[in-house]
Amino acid sequence: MYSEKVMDHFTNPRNVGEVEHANGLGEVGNVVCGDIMRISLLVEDNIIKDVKFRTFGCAAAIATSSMVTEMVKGKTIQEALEISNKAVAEALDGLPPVKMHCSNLAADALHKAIKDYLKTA
Amino acid sequence: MYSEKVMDHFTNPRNVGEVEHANGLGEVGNVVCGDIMRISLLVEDNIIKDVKFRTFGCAAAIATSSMVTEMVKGKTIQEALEISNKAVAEALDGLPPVKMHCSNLAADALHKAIKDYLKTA
Amino acid sequence: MRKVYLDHSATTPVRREVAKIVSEYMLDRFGNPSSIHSYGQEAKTALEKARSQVADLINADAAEIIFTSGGTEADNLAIMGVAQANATKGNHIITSAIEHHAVLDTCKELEKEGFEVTFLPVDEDGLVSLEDVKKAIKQETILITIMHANNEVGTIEPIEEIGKLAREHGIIFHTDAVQSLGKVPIDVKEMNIDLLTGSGHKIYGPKGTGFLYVRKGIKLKPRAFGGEQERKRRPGTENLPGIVGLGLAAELAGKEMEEERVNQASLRDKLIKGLRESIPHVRLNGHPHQRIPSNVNVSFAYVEGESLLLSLDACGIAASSGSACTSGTLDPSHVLLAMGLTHEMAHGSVRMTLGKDTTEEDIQYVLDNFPAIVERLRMMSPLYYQRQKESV
Amino acid sequence: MRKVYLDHSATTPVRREVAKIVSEYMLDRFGNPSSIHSYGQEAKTALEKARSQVADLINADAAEIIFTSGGTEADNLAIMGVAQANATKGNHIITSAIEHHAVLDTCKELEKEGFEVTFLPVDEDGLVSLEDVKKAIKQETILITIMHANNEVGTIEPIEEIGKLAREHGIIFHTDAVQSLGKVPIDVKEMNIDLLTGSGHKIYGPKGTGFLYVRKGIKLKPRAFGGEQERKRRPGTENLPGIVGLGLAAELAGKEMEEERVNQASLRDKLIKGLRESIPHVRLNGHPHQRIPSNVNVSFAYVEGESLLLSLDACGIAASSGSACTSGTLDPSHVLLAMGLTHEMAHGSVRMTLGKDTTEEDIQYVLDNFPAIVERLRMMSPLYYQRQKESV
Ligand SMILES: Cc1ncc(COP(=O)(O)O)c(C=O)c1O
Ligand SMILES: Cc1ncc(COP(=O)(O)O)c(C=O)c1O
Repeated sequence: MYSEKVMDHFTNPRNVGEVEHANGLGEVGNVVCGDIMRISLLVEDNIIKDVKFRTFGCAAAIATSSMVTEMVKGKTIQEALEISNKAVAEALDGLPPVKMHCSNLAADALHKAIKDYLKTA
Repeated sequence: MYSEKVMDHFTNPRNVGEVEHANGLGEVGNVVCGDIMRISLLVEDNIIKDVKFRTFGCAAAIATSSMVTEMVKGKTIQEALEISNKAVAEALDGLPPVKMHCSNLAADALHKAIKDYLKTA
Repeated sequence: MRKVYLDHSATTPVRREVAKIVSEYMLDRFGNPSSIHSYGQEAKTALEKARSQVADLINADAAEIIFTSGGTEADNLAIMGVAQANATKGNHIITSAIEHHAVLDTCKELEKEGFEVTFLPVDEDGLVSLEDVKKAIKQETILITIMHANNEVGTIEPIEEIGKLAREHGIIFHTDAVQSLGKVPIDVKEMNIDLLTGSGHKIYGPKGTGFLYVRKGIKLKPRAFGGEQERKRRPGTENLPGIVGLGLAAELAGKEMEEERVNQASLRDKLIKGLRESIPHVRLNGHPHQRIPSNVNVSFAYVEGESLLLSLDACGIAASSGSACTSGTLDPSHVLLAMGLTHEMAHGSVRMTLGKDTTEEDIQYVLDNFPAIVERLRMMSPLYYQRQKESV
Repeated sequence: MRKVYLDHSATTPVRREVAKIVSEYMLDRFGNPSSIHSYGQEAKTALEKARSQVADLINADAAEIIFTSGGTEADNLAIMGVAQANATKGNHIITSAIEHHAVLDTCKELEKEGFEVTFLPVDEDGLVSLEDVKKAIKQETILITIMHANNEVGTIEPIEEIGKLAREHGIIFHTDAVQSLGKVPIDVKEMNIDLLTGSGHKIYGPKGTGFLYVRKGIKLKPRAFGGEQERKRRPGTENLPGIVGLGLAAELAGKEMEEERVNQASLRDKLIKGLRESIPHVRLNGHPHQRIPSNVNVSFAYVEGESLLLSLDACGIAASSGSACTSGTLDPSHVLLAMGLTHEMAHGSVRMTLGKDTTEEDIQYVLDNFPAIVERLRMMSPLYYQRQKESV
């Protein structure tokens, strides 16, 4: 069902937790549909210095969250904003079709966290 | 499907052929429904001295024809007229339900032969 | 790694004795029961023997058993067949909100055809109330279809009483007994059952086999056309190896039922107790004791079912979940929601269904591994994090 | 006593390789393809492999194959499914008078529902004429269903041309290929086939398996409700061991087709020739050469089919007949009557269908025993007696 990369990120998720002294926070999803993703960031000089996630959801939700944190660490916020849910799925060698629309929201959570940072910065 | 007795009478039918100098002949059935039975008799002093059959039809048709000839040989014509299709089937330890109404006509052929004898006698 | 299969309500392995006889009928005794030669007659005899074996398990007469390709087909045949054959008498059907989709979706299809369907609610244990059934009955009611045991939570419905009620009102009563067959005693005569669905692959029989019991005299419109088989009510060359296997599986299930009932219930209770003791925030779903002996259904707050399943699978443990994520839909189990669970708890449900080969060691293995899995996922969960923060 | 099974059109033994894999999937790889754990995923993979194996045999895409419980179910699904999904476009269906009952009776059921059905006649060889099809087409025609090879007489219909005609008129074309599958090449793309029925137990696969090919884009209303399997077009837990067996049987049938075609056709011709030479008053039924390689259908004047079959069976030879007496109805084979045979000749028909294990010795054994059997029955026959008398 899932690619090896998805299973890897599900089994060994990177960057789980909360960034200390985070200056950006994003949460998407809700308990009705079964996926909630929360991403916290520390941005310094326009660069994402640190990023962590917590996710309630299926393997796809956890893997995309983990993957997105890997993809953006050290990137500028402009670069991070260009990352789409689709790009995250591709980085994981794809997701099953049913998962594409319902559990693939990690980029949205990231963007929300960045916007949160931009609003308060 | 068939009782052992049916298979016995089908495999080793008794009294196949035509009675020489027959004085009674009966034929029932038609080619459309797939069963034709022909019985010839020699009646002397009210007794069925000899009886033979020819049958075009399924195993049940052949077995009932064979059985009916056995049942009436040496009997009076009154006794023979009392033999029903049902009695023939019972003497064969029964027939499959579908065969009861379509291939179980040997007694009819016999009765027709007797009536033919009575008419000409 | 140890392999622990705890998904016997999804499907069971075929038992050796059954697989052996299926093979024999595939290879050597392969005749078509409709043929009049010796191969065919041998097949016909075997077919009728299997019919008796199945009938005996539920105290029916052999002539009242129609073989089908499974439980889904039998449910469809029962409901559509009765509705269409009795449409002149009325157009109202009563069922429950927690039926299997084979019943629910068939009822919904009948709604499109102009039938009216009442979907009865259930209480928090998953029980249909007799009062609700009584209130739902009206002049136009032609069919009541309520399952015997629920496939997700294992709750056993009061079908004997519902059957009695139906009989008193002259209404036909069907029950989907796919999950109870061979696990708890069934007597169609005592229980006032007019039609009953069973499935082979849930009782260590072959997949692709099932049956519908139809009480003598009940009118049923066939769903398929084209052959004399099963008295024209289910045409098509019979799946004889499968049917012979189903017959044997039914016979053996009957013989072993009492022993299995005791064994599995004891392992089940050990599993429930162990999970409750070692993991906080667990809820047992389904009726506390009016449930089939094989079913454990628990919800873990703050975590999602598919993640749990995949983590269990990584430990060699096979289970299932009422999470929406396991079915590709957005809503979690209609059964758990009908029982009043929150979406979160419904998403976090895990069903473990025991079988005749489940051992004490299997259960211990599950109990040894489960807490860490839940803990790991909870550490990742924003819901759990929030709760921890709030309770500080 | 030698046993010679010549009823392969009724059913075939499951081949060893297939029985072996079926057993494996019953005992060890028993998962439910809907489950997300490893047992389930393994099952899902096997299911999709079988789908490709079946698709390859007829040059379809895997996604175009719906697994069913047999040919009868597939025929019902095709005809009812297309009719009901396209009822707004028209209500006219064209079929032939010699279809299998799974097609004929389904069409007759649709007549009751308000559809109009044209049953095309056939010529004395059992062929449908392209002209007749053309003439029958009208504005309201939504479906043409004509079988590929006839199950009784083996005649192969001109379905490629019929398919072309249907395509030109924008009419959906279904063919029942139960008797041709694996025996003669089928290419659904080249042959303009929109839907095609196949059955497992006719190609050395398991009973209780079959499939419907549905070309991408063809609308089909399901016949059963209640699960996501087969993209909701055929719900119910998949008969995975059976399906895996069907897949392998299809693959092997494809590989061996050419060789079997030559072998069986040569044995068939030997049998026909031998019977003709040793028994007077014999008629070959079906097309002299446009017929499947396995089919011999002959009528013996003056004798009835069931008697012949039972006499053959007593010699260890298994065959079938179009006699009414073998089916419990009063009319003999609708196929033979449609071809213009008299009732007598129809009653006196015997079908012998060869298989991949049929040997030269088997055929010789039949030829050695057949004349005496016919002779014995003719001596008992009043029709033969009359003829002898008349010809004196
Ligand atoms: C309660 C219930 N009804 C019906 C079915 C369907 O049976 P089958 O899988 O044999 O089609 C199932 C099995 O999934 C079930 O659990
Ligand atoms: C031409 C034809 N169509 C349909 C069927 C029905 O197939 P099944 O026996 O798999 O239901 C048969 C077999 O009897 C057949 O010969």
